[in-house]
Amino acid sequence: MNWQAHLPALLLAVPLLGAFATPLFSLGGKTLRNAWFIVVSTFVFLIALALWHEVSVSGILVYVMGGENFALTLPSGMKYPVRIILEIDALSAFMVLAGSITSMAGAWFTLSYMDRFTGISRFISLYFLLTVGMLGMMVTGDLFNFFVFIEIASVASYGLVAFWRDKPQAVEASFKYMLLSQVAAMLVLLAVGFLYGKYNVLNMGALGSVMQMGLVEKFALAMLFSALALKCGAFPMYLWIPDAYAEAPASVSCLLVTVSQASLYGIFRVAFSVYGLSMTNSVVAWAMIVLGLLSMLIAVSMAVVQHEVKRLMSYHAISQTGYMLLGVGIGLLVLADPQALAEYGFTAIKGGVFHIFNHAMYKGLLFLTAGTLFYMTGTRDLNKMGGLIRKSPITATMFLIAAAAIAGLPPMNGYASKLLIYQSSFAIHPFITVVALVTSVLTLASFVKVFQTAFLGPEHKALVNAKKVPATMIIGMGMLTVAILLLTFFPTWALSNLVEPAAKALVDQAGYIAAIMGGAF
Amino acid sequence: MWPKVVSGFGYWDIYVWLIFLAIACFFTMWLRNTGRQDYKEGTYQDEIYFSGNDVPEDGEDISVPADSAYWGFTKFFRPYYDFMALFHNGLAQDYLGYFVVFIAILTALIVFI
Amino acid sequence: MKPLSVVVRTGCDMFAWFLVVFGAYVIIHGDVTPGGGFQGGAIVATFVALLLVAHGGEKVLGWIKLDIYNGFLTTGLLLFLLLAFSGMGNAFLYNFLAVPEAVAQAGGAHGIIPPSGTIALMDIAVGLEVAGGLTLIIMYMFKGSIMTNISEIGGETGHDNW
Amino acid sequence: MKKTIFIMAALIIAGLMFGALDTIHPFGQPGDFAMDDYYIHHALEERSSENIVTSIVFDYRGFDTIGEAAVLFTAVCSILALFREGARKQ
Amino acid sequence: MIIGNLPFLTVGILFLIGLLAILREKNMIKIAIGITIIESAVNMFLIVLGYRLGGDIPVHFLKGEVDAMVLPTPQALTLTAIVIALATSALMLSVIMLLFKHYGTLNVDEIRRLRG
Repeated sequence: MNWQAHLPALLLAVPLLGAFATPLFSLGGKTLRNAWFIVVSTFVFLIALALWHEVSVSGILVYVMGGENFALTLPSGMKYPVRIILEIDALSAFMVLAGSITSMAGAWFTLSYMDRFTGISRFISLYFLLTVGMLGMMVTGDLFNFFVFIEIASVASYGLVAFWRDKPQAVEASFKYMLLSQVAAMLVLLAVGFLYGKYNVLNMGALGSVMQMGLVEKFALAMLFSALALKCGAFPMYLWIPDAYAEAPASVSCLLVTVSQASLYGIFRVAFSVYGLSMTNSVVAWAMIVLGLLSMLIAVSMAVVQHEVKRLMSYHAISQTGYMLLGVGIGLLVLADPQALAEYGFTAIKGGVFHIFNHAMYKGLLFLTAGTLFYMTGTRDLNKMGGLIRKSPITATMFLIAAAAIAGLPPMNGYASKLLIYQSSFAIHPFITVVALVTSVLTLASFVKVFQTAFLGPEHKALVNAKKVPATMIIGMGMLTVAILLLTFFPTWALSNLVEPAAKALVDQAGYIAAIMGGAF
Repeated sequence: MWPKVVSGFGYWDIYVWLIFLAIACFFTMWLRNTGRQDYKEGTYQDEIYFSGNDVPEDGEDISVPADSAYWGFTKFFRPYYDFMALFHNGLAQDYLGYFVVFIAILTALIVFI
Repeated sequence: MKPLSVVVRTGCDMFAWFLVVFGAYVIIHGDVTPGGGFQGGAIVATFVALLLVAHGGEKVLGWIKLDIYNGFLTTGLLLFLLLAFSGMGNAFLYNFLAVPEAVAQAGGAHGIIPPSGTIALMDIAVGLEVAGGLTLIIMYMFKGSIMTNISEIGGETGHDNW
Repeated sequence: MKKTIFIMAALIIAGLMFGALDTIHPFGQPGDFAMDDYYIHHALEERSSENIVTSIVFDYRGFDTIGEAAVLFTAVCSILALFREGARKQ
Repeated sequence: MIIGNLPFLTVGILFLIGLLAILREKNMIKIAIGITIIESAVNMFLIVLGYRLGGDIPVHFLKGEVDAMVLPTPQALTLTAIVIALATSALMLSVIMLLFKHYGTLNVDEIRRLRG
């Protein structure tokens, strides 16, 4: 038995075991509990790495849950799969890698950051479950299973956002998030019901092979798209994001960013692999482009005037999501046209997909540095900060790296992905590029503001006794910094080994279907 | 529709940028060295000029708060931000309402186009 | 919550135990009759809800050791995962104990384990989990409702208003 | 004013949904149910489980059930974390 | 046609009621109930999808004379969805309890400290 084949199941089973066994380990005291937390997070990261390697070597992996043979997708004599199938193509592996890195970094960060509070064993369980939900959304090949993982991630994040329940704002943010997110989740389930009722199939690949556009399919598409757009924070529905991200503990915000990316992945999966070429009009593609532009511009304009550091960063998270929607939307627009796809569509998809990884890294790092500022000063208000570079130069350096990356300053990885989007969006209309550039400029402006007010300037009297930053928090931030620097200095490697297979997998609907349905399609 | 734009050297070349940065650093250092030669560290030249007044002890009194950053920008876009404050009004049901309106528009577009 | 009248209390005392037995029945026979782990677990959890309504909360909080239900929850979940991992020879979650019906009819089933294999065992695991989990939810929500002042009870610092 | 627009939107959604619901399949006559047919015919002989729903829940779609148990566990954890005793103020 | 599809129509009406409840009601508990109604609508939708005329329950042990069974998958899905709905309702009610403790009101319009 070769163990590599079981990696997809282990990827989800190990963090689940971590979550379920945390109450047991926390009986053994703080050290054992923390060790368990770190060991499991690291193990998940290693599994994700091995999985990514396996996928890049041997193509799409499928794993039949509970089947006699994990590779046998269709039982004998059946047209469609009857069991839940995990299907991991290059895009899923890519997302899983991003998610597991942020999860691990957040775990290290949590150790000292949350040390002062009670209920940490519950926190760790919820953190693992959030990781499970996120990874599950990325690897599953079954629509109903996707819904279940959305719910795991959502419920865990409700609990984690409200974890500081002595603070009214945290509970309020959790409530608003819950209200919107529950409705969205029910819409996803409704759409699953519609598709099931029409085709009696729940597998995404099998659904893609039988899809014929009709009223039911269109309705289901609209439901899935709008619900997942809410979860990832597109323009008119992003309003829960600043609340939830800003009020959650910093390591949770770091992970929540990636959870939103998982919803984005859901949109891409539905639009490309389930519907794909059978879509009869380009409404969804234009919706993605328009939503991307609006969320970019409006969120960044809101971010410029914020004076609370995590709220500011949350608005940036929304505006960066706009870039991904824009890039992949352009790709979807020209999906049916091979020439345009080769000319600029594929570049746009590459840019959008690369931006997901970059965004997960630098936004996670920014949230962690915001948490560090909060840890040091006890406040999140930028008006009350100043001169903190003297207290912790290492945090300032990491913040600078992340801020340069998010603003798309030339040597950083953020610029590499943005450049791809600029280049390709120019082919649709120059106006789109102008909006993207203006967004980038405003992003830079607001991060200059944060750096100037928080780190530079004279030292405040009130902050003389600011706390020292513990080593584990620096380790957590350091992991993400290393990831950013690696992507910065080896962009060619990252593009050809990480991003291009992922973008190819996204475009290749037939390949996704064939992995499930065999050569029949 | 529009002519394709390519930047010339592939997508991205980190080394070109690093060389560019090195040159930029060199120029910056050069510019810095052309400054006043009679500057000495630790003398009266280091002191802050605060319109002739005494410099306050607490750094908070002489630092620019974040709210004051980009004052002109905010002032110019005041009507826009007033409108945005109506949009982000904190009412959970309005958020739900925007969501519902969005679904309605999108569904109608997808179904009828 | 105030205790209800003596008639209600006596009735609830009697029926509460029947509910546990009935829940256990539903859990154990999940693979044969309608029902299963979730339904049975929910029925078992009604036990505490009924006592809570009849006798009032403070009394029931004194009677019940929440650690036991925590134990149920964790045991059920870990048992479930253990069963899922045991099938790893073929695939995660593989039903490695199941006996095909033809063999089972001919007496080929193994002893006390039902021929449906892990289906029945997972039923029990989930039943334990749901019973424990729902009871914990009920009890903690009740405890939350008598927490008069949050800021006094959870006086934790570090996340005060900015 | 705002409320009216929202309610209009809800009515539009419901109207489109009625249309979509009406075209799935006539009530009581599902068109193609190959997947369910497999369960109906194979659940008993493969897994000797009399209750087909249970065999789907715990075997064929067992992974959903793990997720479901995880959701319940998540809710329990969240509620326990929300109503935790907390350290008393010194 | 529409009379034959009455169960589907009911699903739509239930969904609409839930949607209107969460858009119109001011009391947070009622909003939670609205979400529960939407959940019920979706669960009912799944069950309705699986019904076959003249079908019997999908349990061999108790099956009657009829040969056809209703489709079992929607029932399994509904089972999962119900437990998820239960978990989220419990959590939502807990959060509302905490909100009531913090803000002293159940009116959703007064829960607006986070804005801008």
